[in-house]
Parts: sequence; C-alpha cells; structure tokens
Amino acid sequence: MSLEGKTPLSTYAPNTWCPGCGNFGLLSAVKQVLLHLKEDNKLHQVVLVSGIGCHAKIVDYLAVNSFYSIHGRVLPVAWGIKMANPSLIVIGHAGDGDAYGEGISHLIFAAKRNTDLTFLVHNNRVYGLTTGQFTPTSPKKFKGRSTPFGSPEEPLNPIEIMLASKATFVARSYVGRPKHLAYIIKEAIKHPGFAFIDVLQPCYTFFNTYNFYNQYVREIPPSHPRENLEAALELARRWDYGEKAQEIPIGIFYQIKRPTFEEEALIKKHPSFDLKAYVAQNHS
Amino acid sequence: MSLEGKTPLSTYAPNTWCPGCGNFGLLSAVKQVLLHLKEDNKLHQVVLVSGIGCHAKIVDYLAVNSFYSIHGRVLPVAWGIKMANPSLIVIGHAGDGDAYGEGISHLIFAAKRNTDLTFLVHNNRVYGLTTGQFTPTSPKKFKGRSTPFGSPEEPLNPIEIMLASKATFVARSYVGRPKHLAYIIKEAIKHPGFAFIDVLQPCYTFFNTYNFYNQYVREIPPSHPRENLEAALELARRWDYGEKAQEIPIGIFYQIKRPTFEEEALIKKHPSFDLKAYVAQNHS
Amino acid sequence: MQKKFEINILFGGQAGDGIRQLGTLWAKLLAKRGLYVFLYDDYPSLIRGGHNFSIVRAANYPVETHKDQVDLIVALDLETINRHHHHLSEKGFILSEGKTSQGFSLPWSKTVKEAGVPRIMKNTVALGSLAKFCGISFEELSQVVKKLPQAEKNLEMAQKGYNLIPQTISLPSLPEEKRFLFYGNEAIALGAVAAGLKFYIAYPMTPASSILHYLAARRETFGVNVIHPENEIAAVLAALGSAYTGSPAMVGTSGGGFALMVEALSLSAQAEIPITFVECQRPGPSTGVPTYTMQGDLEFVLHAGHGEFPRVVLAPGDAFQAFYLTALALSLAWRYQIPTFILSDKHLSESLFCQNLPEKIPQISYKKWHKKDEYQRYSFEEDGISPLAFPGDKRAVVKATSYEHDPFGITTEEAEMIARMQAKRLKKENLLLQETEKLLETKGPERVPALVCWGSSKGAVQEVCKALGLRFIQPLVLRPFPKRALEKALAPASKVIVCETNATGQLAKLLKYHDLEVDEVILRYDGRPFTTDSLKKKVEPLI
Amino acid sequence: MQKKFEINILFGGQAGDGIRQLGTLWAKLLAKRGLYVFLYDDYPSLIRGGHNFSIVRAANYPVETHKDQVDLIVALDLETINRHHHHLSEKGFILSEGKTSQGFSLPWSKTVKEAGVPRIMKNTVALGSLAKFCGISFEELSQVVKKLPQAEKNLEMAQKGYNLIPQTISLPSLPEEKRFLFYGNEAIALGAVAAGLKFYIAYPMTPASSILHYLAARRETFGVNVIHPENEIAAVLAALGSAYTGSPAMVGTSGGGFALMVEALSLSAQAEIPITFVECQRPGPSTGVPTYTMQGDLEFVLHAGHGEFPRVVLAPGDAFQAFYLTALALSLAWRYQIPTFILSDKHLSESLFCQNLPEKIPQISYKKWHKKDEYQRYSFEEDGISPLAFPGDKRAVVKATSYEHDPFGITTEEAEMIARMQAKRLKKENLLLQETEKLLETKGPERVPALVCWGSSKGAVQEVCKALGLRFIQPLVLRPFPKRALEKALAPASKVIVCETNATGQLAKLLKYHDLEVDEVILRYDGRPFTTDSLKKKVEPLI
Ligand SMILES: Cc1ncc(C[n+]2csc(CCOP(=O)(O)OP(=O)(O)O)c2C)c(N)n1
Ligand SMILES: Cc1ncc(C[n+]2csc(CCOP(=O)(O)OP(=O)(O)O)c2C)c(N)n1
Ligand code: SF4
Ligand code: SF4
Ligand SMILES: [Mg+2]
Ligand SMILES: [Mg+2]
Repeated sequence: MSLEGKTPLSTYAPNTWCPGCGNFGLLSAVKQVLLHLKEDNKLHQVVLVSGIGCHAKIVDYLAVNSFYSIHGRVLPVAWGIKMANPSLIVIGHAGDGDAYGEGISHLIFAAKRNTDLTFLVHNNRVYGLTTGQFTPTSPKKFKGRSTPFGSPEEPLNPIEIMLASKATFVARSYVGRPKHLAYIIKEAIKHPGFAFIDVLQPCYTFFNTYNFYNQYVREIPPSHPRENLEAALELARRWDYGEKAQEIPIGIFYQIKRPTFEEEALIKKHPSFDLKAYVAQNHS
Repeated sequence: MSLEGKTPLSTYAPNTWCPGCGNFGLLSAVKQVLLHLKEDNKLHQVVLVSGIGCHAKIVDYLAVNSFYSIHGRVLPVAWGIKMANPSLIVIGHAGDGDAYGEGISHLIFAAKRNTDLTFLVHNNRVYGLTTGQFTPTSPKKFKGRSTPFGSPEEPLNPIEIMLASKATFVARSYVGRPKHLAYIIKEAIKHPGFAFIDVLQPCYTFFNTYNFYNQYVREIPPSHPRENLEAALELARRWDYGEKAQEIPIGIFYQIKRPTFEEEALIKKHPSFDLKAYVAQNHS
Repeated sequence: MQKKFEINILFGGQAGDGIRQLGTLWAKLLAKRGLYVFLYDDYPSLIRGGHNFSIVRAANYPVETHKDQVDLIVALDLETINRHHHHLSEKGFILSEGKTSQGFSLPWSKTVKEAGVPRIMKNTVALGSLAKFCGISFEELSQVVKKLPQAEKNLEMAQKGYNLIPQTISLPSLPEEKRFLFYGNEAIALGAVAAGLKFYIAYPMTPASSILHYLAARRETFGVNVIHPENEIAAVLAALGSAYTGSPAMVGTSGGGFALMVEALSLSAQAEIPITFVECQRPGPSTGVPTYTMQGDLEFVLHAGHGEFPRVVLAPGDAFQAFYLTALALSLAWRYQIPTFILSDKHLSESLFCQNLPEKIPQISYKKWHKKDEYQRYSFEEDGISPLAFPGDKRAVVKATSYEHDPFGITTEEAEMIARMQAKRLKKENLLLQETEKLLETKGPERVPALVCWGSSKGAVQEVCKALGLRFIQPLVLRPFPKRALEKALAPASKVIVCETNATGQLAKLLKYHDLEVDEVILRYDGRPFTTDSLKKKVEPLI
Repeated sequence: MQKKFEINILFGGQAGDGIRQLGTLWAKLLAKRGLYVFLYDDYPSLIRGGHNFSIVRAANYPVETHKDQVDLIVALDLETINRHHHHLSEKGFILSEGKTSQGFSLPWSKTVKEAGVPRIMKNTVALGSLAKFCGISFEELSQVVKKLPQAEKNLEMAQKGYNLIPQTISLPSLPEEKRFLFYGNEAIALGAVAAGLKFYIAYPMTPASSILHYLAARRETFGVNVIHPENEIAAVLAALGSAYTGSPAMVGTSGGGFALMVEALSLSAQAEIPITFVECQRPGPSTGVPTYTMQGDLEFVLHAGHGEFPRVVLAPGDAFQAFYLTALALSLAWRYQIPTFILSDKHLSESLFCQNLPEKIPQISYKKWHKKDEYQRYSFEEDGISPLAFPGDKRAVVKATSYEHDPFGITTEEAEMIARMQAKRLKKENLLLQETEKLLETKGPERVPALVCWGSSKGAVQEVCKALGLRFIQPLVLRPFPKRALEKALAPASKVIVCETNATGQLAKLLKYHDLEVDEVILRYDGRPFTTDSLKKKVEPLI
C-alpha cells in the first residue's frame, strides 16, 4: 500500500469537496508551491496544519507531513511545531470559522508574537462543513441556518484586525487568480515572521461569491508602499467584507521585518544538565 | 446580618488590595458613578460582572448586584445578562490578563456586535493576583515571573484592536485622574452600544507605573473629532504600551452610533405558544 | 387484530440528492396512513457527492429502530445498488435508473432535465414512482408534496414519477390516531420550548446543529431567542448570564464543544445557576467520525468539571423520551439550581420517530424569594436550595459568584464556611435521587434474561426483547444513579446483558460500580447503531 | 538510637512580610543540621496584608506532614498571636514584637527601621532571634543567610536579631546524609527535566504557577523552553505541536485551566501524541478557594475527554514520589503515545519536603520507526503501539490527525476501520496496567485496620498509621487502576478506612467500584489538609 495518489503530491484519499468549490483552486496553488519546495529538496521539511471544516480536508489530499488538528486551533499547534523545530516550514490552513471565530485569540497572538508561520485562511465567509451558518466575515443580514432571518452582526475585517495586531505580513488573495495566489503563498513562506493570507474562497454550495469577486477583485499595484501602515489601512478599508464593494484589493497590504518569536524566546543551547550537582548546589 | 458595610454602597468584605494599589482609585470612581445612579433610582438595575484577578475583587466591595465570573469570561456573561434583560445596566470589570489574554476573543466580538455594555479593563499590565507575570499589554522585555529574562513579545495596543473590531465607544482613562475616570465611565454607560474603557491602573506591587503615567498622561482635547476613525487611530498610536512614551492620551478616542446587538438580534415579542396546535400543524 | 405488516425501504444517492428529504416525505406519507414509521439517516461528512442513505421502516405496530435488511431500494445513483444490494431481501425490489432484474428502471433524471427544473427535484420524481409502486393514491401523495417550497413544480414532478411505473404492491392503512413525526433533535427542542426555554445559545456542531437550526427558524413562534456566538465558551457563559437574570437557557453541542464548556459547568455549580446542556455524542476521541454515532461520552458527562457538585444526566432513547426528559431537565435545573444534561447521540438526534407527546409536561419553576429580611443569594436552607431573586428587584442585591462564598455571595476562605457550603450544595443530590429514581423503563417477563441499555440503543434493544421474549430495562437517568430502582428491575432477570454502542461498556461499568451484576456485554463501536436484526443475532447465543 | 525529637514552629504575619521565605530559611538551617523537616504554607488569595502562616516541623526522624499544635510561634504581627495562640503547646514559646507572658518581646521592626533597610528584612531579623533562641551558632545561620540577595544587609540584620535574645533551648543535630529540600512543584519540575522534558507550556494558575516560575528562571540550565501563552487552550495545543515533532512537552494548571484543555486531551488520544498534564487541585467547584487544598478532581481527571482512550493518572504524595512519578509520566506518555497525568494539589505542590532523589529515573524513550516500507503513522501492531517518525525525516510522511483514520492517518468513515482503530488504541490499557500495577505503597502490620489514601494525604495518614500501629496503603497510580495489587495489599487488613480531603470520597468510590470493600471514610473538605494530630483523633474512634 502507498499513501501516494495518482498525481504528484496527492494521496489516495478521494476528494470530497463539492463540484465548483473554491478549495480546488487553493489546492492547486498550494501544490504548485509545494512542487517548488520539492525541487529545492525541502518537501520533507514542510508541515501542513489544518483546523476542521471543508478547508481542512486539504491535508488529506496532500502527501506531505500534516497535523489535522481541531476546530480553531491551527495556530497554537503550528506554533508548537515551529518552536520545537524551527527548521520546519509550517503552513497553517484554517477556515474563516476556525480562524476568525473559534480561534481568533490565537490569530491575534500569532501576529503579536511574529512567530514564523504561513497562515492561509480559506475564507468562504460561511461555515461550509456544518452546512451554512454565518461566520465572522459573513455580510450583515446573511441568511444562514443559524440566522434564517439574517445575521445581526457587521462582518469583521480581518486585514484591519491583523494590522492592529502587529502582523508583519498581511495579504489577501483569491482562488480565482491562481497565479497570484501561488505567488503570495511563496512570498509568505519566504517572509521571516508571521505571514497572514486571507484567501477569498467561494463556497459554491452555501455562499457562491465567484461573480462578486470576479467583478471587484483588483490586484494591488506594485507601487503600493508595503511598509507603510497608513497606506495598508487605507487599502484594507476599501472593502469591509460587506455585501457590496467598489473594489476588493488583493495582494500584499503590508510587510515589515521584526524579530520572530523563535529568535526572541527560545533558549539558545540545550546544555547537558547534571541533575545531581544541580540539586546538591540548589536544594540543600 | 447585613451585606452593607460602613460606607455608602460598600459591603462588609474587608478590602484586600495592596496599599497603593490603583484599584482604589478605580473603586472610588465607580462608587461615584453608582451613587449618581442611585440618586436616579437606578441602582437596582445595575449589574457588575467581573473576571478573576485583583480587579475582580471590586464586586465583593460593592453592595450592588454582581456576577463574579471566571477568568477571561466577563463579556459573554455580561452579554447574556443584557440580552436576557435589556433594562439592566451592565458593567464589566476585567483585568488585562482577563480581557486581552484569556478572553480576547469575546472582546473582539463584543465590539463587533455592539452589545450595549460598559466594559472597564483594570489595565495594570501585569497579572496581579497570580503574582506578577507579563500580560498582553506588558512592555517588551518586562521581567515577570514567567519571563525572568524579559518578555519576548511586543505589547498589544488595545485601543487599536478595538478600533479595528468596530467598537463604537473607545476610551482610555487613568486612576490618577479620578474625575476624568468617573466622567468617562458615565459617558460609557450613557453610550448605547459597546463602550470600552482601558483604565490605566498601576499595580503598586508588581508594576508600579504611577510616575510614568503621571508624567505622560494627557487629556484628549475637546477639539478631537470623536467620530473620525483616522483621528482616533492617530491618537491611539501616540503610545504603543511600550516602556517609553512621549504622550499618553486619555479620554474618548472614538464614538459613533450603530444599532446594538440587542436591537438587531432579539425577537420582538414573546407570543404565547400553543404546543398542541403547532405540533399538529407541523409534525404530522 | 390486523396481521403484522412492515415494509423497509432504503433510499440512497449522493449528498445533495435530497435523500433524507425523500425518506422524510415517504415517512410522512405513511404516517398519514396511520402507520408507524422510523427513519435512520446515514451520511458521510461532506456536502456534495459521496454516498448518503436513509432507511425508512413502516409498520402497523410501533417501530423505533431499523433493520439492515430491506424490502425495497430506491436508488438515485448506481453506488446505492453496489453498496446495498446484498441488504435486499430475496423478494425485494429495486427502483432505480439503471438496469435491474429485480425491479424497475426509471428515467428520473431525464424527466427532471426535460422539465427544466432543478436537479434536486429528482427526489420528488422518485417519490412519485415509489408511491405509485406501493399503490398510494396521487391524492395522498399530493397532500405531502404540496407543502414543499415550489409546490407546483414539485407536484408536477411527483405526477411524472407517478406515471412512470405500475402499481405493484399495496400497503395497509390504520385508523387515524394522533401521532407525530419528530427527529430526535426536534423533540429535544420542542421539549425545551414547552418547559419554558427563553434562550438557546449554541455554536454549530454535528449532530447537535439541527437543534440550532430548528429553533432559529421558529424563534418568533416559540418566543425563544436563538443565538450563535463566537465559540462554545461564549455560548455557555452567555447562557449563565441569561439564567442569572431569571431567563432559562440551554446550550447544545457535541463532545468536543462540550469539552470547551466544562470550565463553565463548574461555574454553574458553584454559582448555583440553572442550566441545561444537550450533549449529542458522536464517535471520538476528538473529531472522530462527525456524522456517525457512538455512546462514548457517558463517563465524561457524569464526571466533567473540577470540584464536587450534584448534576442530573438524562439519556432519552426516542423522541417521546427526548421531549419529556428535556422538559424535565429544564425543570430540575431550575428547581434545584444545578446543571442538568440531556445525553443524546447522532442516532437519536438525527433519526425520525413517529410518536405522541406526553400528557403532562414538566415546567420550569423555582423557589422564589419571599422578600423578608435582606436577600441572601446563598442562604442556608433545610434542603440546600436558596430562594431566587433576580437583578432588577429593588429589594434584593443578587450576588452570584465562582468563588467559595458566604450566604450573601461574598468570597470566603474560612475553613468552616467552605465545608458548610460544600455540604449545602451536595445535599441536593439525595432529594434529586428521590425524584428521579423512578425514571426507568421496564418491560417484559420475569425469570428470563434482561437486556439493559441506555439512550439511542433503546429502539433496537426493545424490539429484540420483544422478539425473543426477554426483559427490557432502560434507565432514563444516569445520575443520580437509580440504584434501588434498577436493583428491583433486575432482580427477576435470570441473566443481565448490557447493550451499548461504545467500546468499553460504560453503562455496564456503572452497573458494576453500583454492585449490580452484569453477565454479558454486547458492544458495537464502528460508528453504527444497533439494528434490530444484527443485534438479535448477537443476543441469541447468549441466552 | 537517639531519642525522638521534634520541634514545630509556626511563623505568621501579613502577606508581604516574607513568612514563607522565613519558614524556608528555617527549614534549610535545620536540614543542614541533618534534621528532617517539613513546611506547610497557609495563605489567602491576596498580595499584601491579610494573614499568612507557615508551619515548619523538624525532627530527627522522617516527617512529611505538620501538626496543628506547635511548640513555638514566631509572630511578625499581632494577628498571628490572636489566631494561633490556642495552637501553642502548654510549654510553648512566642517570639514576637508584642508583650507576651510566654516568650520574648523583640523590637524587630525598630531594628529594621533604624538600619534603614527594606521592611521585608524584618523576617531576617526574626530568623536571627529564632536561631539564637534555639542555640544555633551564628556560623550556621550565616551559611543560609548569605545566599540571599543583598547578602550583606541580610547578614547584618540576622546578626542584630541574633543579639536580641538569649539562647533558651537547644536542638540536636544528625550525622549528615544526602537529603534535599524540595517544594512539591519543584520536585515535579525536576522530575520532568530529568526524564527529558523539552517544552513546558503553561498559563499561570495557583497552585501550579510555581512550576512555571521555577522552570522559567532556570530554563537555560535545564535546557527546557518555558512558554507562557495567551491561554490554557493554546498551551496544550502548542505542547501537542511540539510533541508531534519529537520534542517532549508538559503542561501544568489547576482544575479550571485543565477544564479548558479537555478538548485537546481528547485530540492527544486520537492523534496518539504523547503529553503530560500536571493538574494541581484546589477547592472547587469553579474558582473555589484558590490558595487552599482539596483532592476534588480525581473523578474529573480519570474521565475527562470525549470518546474512549487509555490514560495514566499518577498521584504522588510527597516530593520524592512527585519527582519519580513525573519522570515516569513522561516516560509512559512517550512509550505508549498517550496522555498521562500528575495529579497534585496545593498541599503537595506548595509544601516543602526533605527527601532524597530516586536512584533510577525513568527516561523518555519510544518505539522508533525502522525505515522499512512506507511510513504509516498509525500502523497496526501487536501491542497497539505504532512506531514514531517525525517531520523532517526524508523518508517519512508523518500525518497526525484528530479524525478517525486509517494507518496512514487519512480520514476514514468505514465501519470496520473505525472499530479496529478504537480497539488498537484501547489495547494499550492492558500493557499499561501490567507496568504500573506495582506502583503502590504498603507498610505496617497485618490483621489490623488499614488506612488507605492517595496524593497529598499520604504524609498525615502514614504518620497516623505509624503512631497507631495500622496498615498504610497508598496507590500511586489511579488509572489504570491497580485492582489486584490493592486487593493483595488490603487482604490482610482487618478493616479498611479511606482518608481523603474531599467531600464525596472519590478514592473510596473507586475502590468500591473495583469490588474492594471500604468500611469507613474519613473526609475533610474545608480547604485544609489533614494534620497528623487532627487525623489521629478522627481515626481513633474507628479502630
Ligand atoms: C469545538 C468545535 N466546535 C464546533 C465544531 C463543528 N465544526 C466543524 S467544521 C465547523 C465550521 C467550519 O467552518 P469554517 O472554519 O469556516 O470552515 P469551512 O468548512 O467553511 O471550510 C464547525 C463549527 C467542531 N468540530 N469543534
Ligand atoms: C482559566 C483560568 N486560568 C488561570 C487562572 C488563574 N488566574 C487568576 S487571576 C489571573 C490573572 C489575573 O490577571 P489580570 O486579569 O490582569 O488581573 P489582575 O490580577 O492584574 O487585576 C490568573 C491567570 C484562572 N483563575 N482561571
Ligand atoms: S460546502 Fe462550500 S466550502 Fe465546502 S466543499 Fe462545498 S463548496 Fe466547498
Ligand atoms: S498586586 Fe497589584 S493590582 Fe493586585 S492588589 Fe496589589 S497592587 Fe493592586
Ligand atoms: Mg468557512
Ligand atoms: Mg492585570
């Protein structure tokens, strides 16, 4: 028996996403990036960490190291992996329910700490796997199964939240622009520190936003000054994750350098420890 | 036996804060506000909700309704109280460990939802009751008992986080300015929606910041345009909760109106429900 | 008396084909004929594709479980036949679009395509064919179909399906009696509403989500606020906030979500705030197998929470019990100011039952404060239960707390007060036991082996008992444990066989713990419920 | 043999007076003399003010518990005398600043003030006086004092205190033997380090915080990363991330924090990732009484988590056991790829013990992958234990998962695979039992009553057994439950009396559950530990 499937990097697990699901585009972008890492002989260093939801199935489909964790907890798991072995390339896959609902505390702290991870939010603005409830980025009035009369809440803007939380790499991409997405993921992996990507990923079944995104998505021009927080905020506010938009910028909103958590917090060497001598010295 | 203590609104519980603790100033400001509510014959409508920590002891000292909850969970408890009885005046007391660490997810959602609460963070930038560990708003390099070699993390700026989370009332005050503090609390209670106050509250024992605050705290001038998000952000960025400051603005950074969660989400009337008729109609 | 009649039909197709809806409509159709029905729904954790099936059993006597073997397969795809043909009885039929020697090949997809209606309506076409096949009049069929959204188109499709096939068999009907169709979770929701629920607060999690969906869609009718917060921790704490003001609240989730609520469970105990938890089990540990079933969380729920405190754990086994026990859970929570539990699982929550409602429905009530003296939230009382007042009351200052406390609710660290308050809370356990001990189902003869079960295994176990002439015993309350009542119920049994769908025999352990002998344990832990035929085979060699 | 000697001293004052430090220094002083010592620390949940006291018992034979009655009170404030004078033995003394007929009135505050040193140094002055009072040479005293920060000033203060008082009594000394002083939490921390810990991840919570503080201060020495994350949920999940890479991790907390970790506990079980939990109990439910003690979380820890899976629960009763069992907990976690627990409480965690270290320290080791064929993280093996590989290994793809899965770690919903994997994991429980069953302390004669205890009650119970000639039994492992070993240990007892500091008798229930008879239960649930004298009084009428 073998874990490998019929195409490079795939496993034998049958894909169970709905036809038309935005996750297919995301998967192929990730594969593209992983194939590059394979060429560089780094594939064995990659660890994918996922939450629970439609997005999370991605780890079953890829024949690389992975930790299929629990709903909302991608980031602490990924953090633990990176701390314990900083030579690993750790990529988190979360849903928007995962990342912005159940697990938002970890997201803020990952940004604050600048732990060296890449974090991809498969943001379909709906709970997919639990059959269509509103999430923190669903537009107000969204009719999901827990809010059949319309969601009573304004959506969060995760780009703003990340900027306020001191993230050092803040990006958005769209599965409808696969090259762009692959490029952003590569840049995120290169970034030394916490790299956040909100990936617009239509849920064909419960919240089909393809037309909307196709209409309004605009790539951020290269002239955008990435290290400028005000400029990043201005771009971030062009779309509030509401039902309407004038323009939805995608690309890297913000990127700066700052020491990583691993550099700042981990002990430098693991000395050999002489228990007997230590105890004699300190406990008598 | 009686719950009441020797001074108005107080209970018989002995006060166990350290001499010099910033919580005393906070307590007296709150008392002042409660006395006004008492005059208005509204004291019985007040509910204080606290977390766990030094700050939280405040509810033991005040002879008003209170829910002494658990660490990090002030806001969901307060939210539940307000939803179930919107005529109550619900005031949350949290520590910075509470509000910005254990419970930050609830803080973001309280702001997003604009639930009609007043939320006071007793921000001493340290875990007081557990004897001095660093918190999310401790300055980098802070030497606490869990970080004896210095905290490896940049502090969060809760004002920025709240602005990014769509809070409709964002303020900061300082226990060293008791009148200012009382004024801000009153404004917060008046505000229809989520009113957030970061209260600078020196911990005399583990992080004595009186001199620092006395030196740098400046009241926001009345000319500040409260409904202007950019202006609020600019003010917020004047101090990053680091060790150094040029100026620490206190006052109302931001205030706008937006429908409250209670208005948007609660059912309007509780009709009498005829089970038998309903079941006959819908379940056969 | 009529001759015994039953018909078992398996409906299969892909997720997105509306298999469960098809099964439910069929069940309704037969229920309207006065037949008893039961629906079992089997689906993987995905949204489109894969393989779903529902088995609907209908009979002219009560049925609360399904069989592996079926009389008819309605296959909306080929996969259904591949997977299930070996479950078809020898004389069974298949209705499908493919060629088959054992039934009819019907052009449902073509019908739908030609009519230009959404693909999902294939299920209505198939329903039409099935109805005709079984000799159900189109009049009867349209009663059910016309309640669907897009009624006209659906009626048209039903008609087309109806015309595709000749009548082949016929079904009996029974004189009409008042019985209703409830999914387990609907019964839980309705029981709570009937008892006086005011807030249902829940984060989605299979197999509890349908409580949320059902209540959310009907919140105005029921007068219940339905809130979906940021996570389970917020859910339970908001529920406690609500209850503190006198507004009854319930939360619902599965094992993983309940794990996140455990800290607050302990808070509810210390603060003595009433709350009802619905825990719908699924196979664990951890994410496990989200859309399948297992009775694996009993010990967890019995003991969850730090510190020691009374609780009530109720385990319904069908929709009637689910309705009644949920109402009771709310009632007990408020009368005793404690946390109470409904322990369900996928099999109970997501199966469809055809039952009546209880005559008397437990209501929320509580010991009210009489407004003498100063209010003490935690006053010492004979029975351990302090009267309730709520914030907003001008004469009371209501102090709830997570700390150990004195009668006013002020924090204490004094040895004597700590011990007295611990004892005050624990005192309730005895009273509770007196009230709940009788909650036990016992049926069947003496001096024969008894099958003992709990929760969703009830349906299959009960039927096997009937078939084999065994004694049937189902405790409905698992804490406080009805030791004496069980002792009495078990005494006349010649042998005790415990049946549960988990891997370690948690009820069996509980019985042994209470000095009740267990001779055999039948376990199933592959994510599937007992079926009456497969269970019977396991029981026979043991008796 | 020397005559039995013991001296019990109570040190009291306000929080912030350095009472615990004073007691600890005193304990060190006597330990250096070769005496056995034990320190009990009693403090409310506040930072300054209030009333703290420490009782230090010293003897020329092993002591692991304290008494209520003391021989000497060192009172840094008046409150101490008011509260404790009735605990003073008839011939006891009081050293204090106030007037007293039973001792000395000493101007400690004045001394400090005149010297212009920080107020806290009053404790050093008092230590000086006490040393002199007891006939300890200034040389001995300075050995201990000079290790303090600000050594010179402290030595000066010690000297001043020394000069305030005449020698009044004298203490024996014993030939030096290698014994060390450990707080319970220090022993837990060191045991983990000695076994091979690499990450300690914890959110502060009394009474577990001192593990965090102790390790954080020495992280470079120990080669252990110490991380304080945003909450307990992050703590446990980061620990699992760490262990997934092959880096052993431990988390520590109290009941409320552990409640938040329960979802991840279940994850560790499904993913088969080794982890050790330290749960330091305090009186619950909920926040309860944070700085006091109770053995109230046993049942919770035994059964926490949704789904069914093996775990090990170890309950040390002194520092030696804490050290050894923590090392063992890590070792078992890795060898069996399961969650393991150290169940402590305030009384064990924050008392000071004078003991040796074990000769042989369990080490972390695990079944390594042999790099044949393709790696299957969850391969089926005879013993249920699949070999481990870690990410970064070029030949292995390591897939951990919270879902039910096949051997590669790919999600499964197939009935047969589900059942096989459930069985694979549960298989380990038997192996575990074989290995841990012997972990039981039994001492004392046969045909007399036996006192059975667990965890921190050990010290007092053991001493009462010695004093009354009873049999002493302490199971060190509570899951898997050492039924046969206990049966054997209990068999020669004429009567079984269980002693525990909780309100419902959780160990007693566990014994009964395993068909072991219990005749009497002695419970204490006022937040205080058993003391040898008070427990003796409770035992005497029962034997
Ligand atoms: C603690 C917990 N709560 C709830 C669930 C149920 N659950 C599974 S997936 C999911 C939501 C998934 O939404 P999202 O994260 O947006 O992922 P998507 O399916 O949309 O990709 C939920 C609530 C769970 N598994 N664990
Ligand atoms: C779930 C949980 N984790 C940890 C604790 C322990 N704890 C009590 S108070 C506290 C920190 C308090 O810090 P903060 O919120 O800043 O309040 P302060 O004492 O500074 O006012 C902690 C960690 C707890 N009670 N509950
Ligand atoms: S439900 Fe939505 S997100 Fe999930 S697989 Fe289907 S289309 Fe994709
Ligand atoms: S520790 Fe700090 S916050 Fe707590 S009471 Fe003392 S001074 Fe106040
Ligand atoms: Mg989503
Ligand atoms: Mg604080």
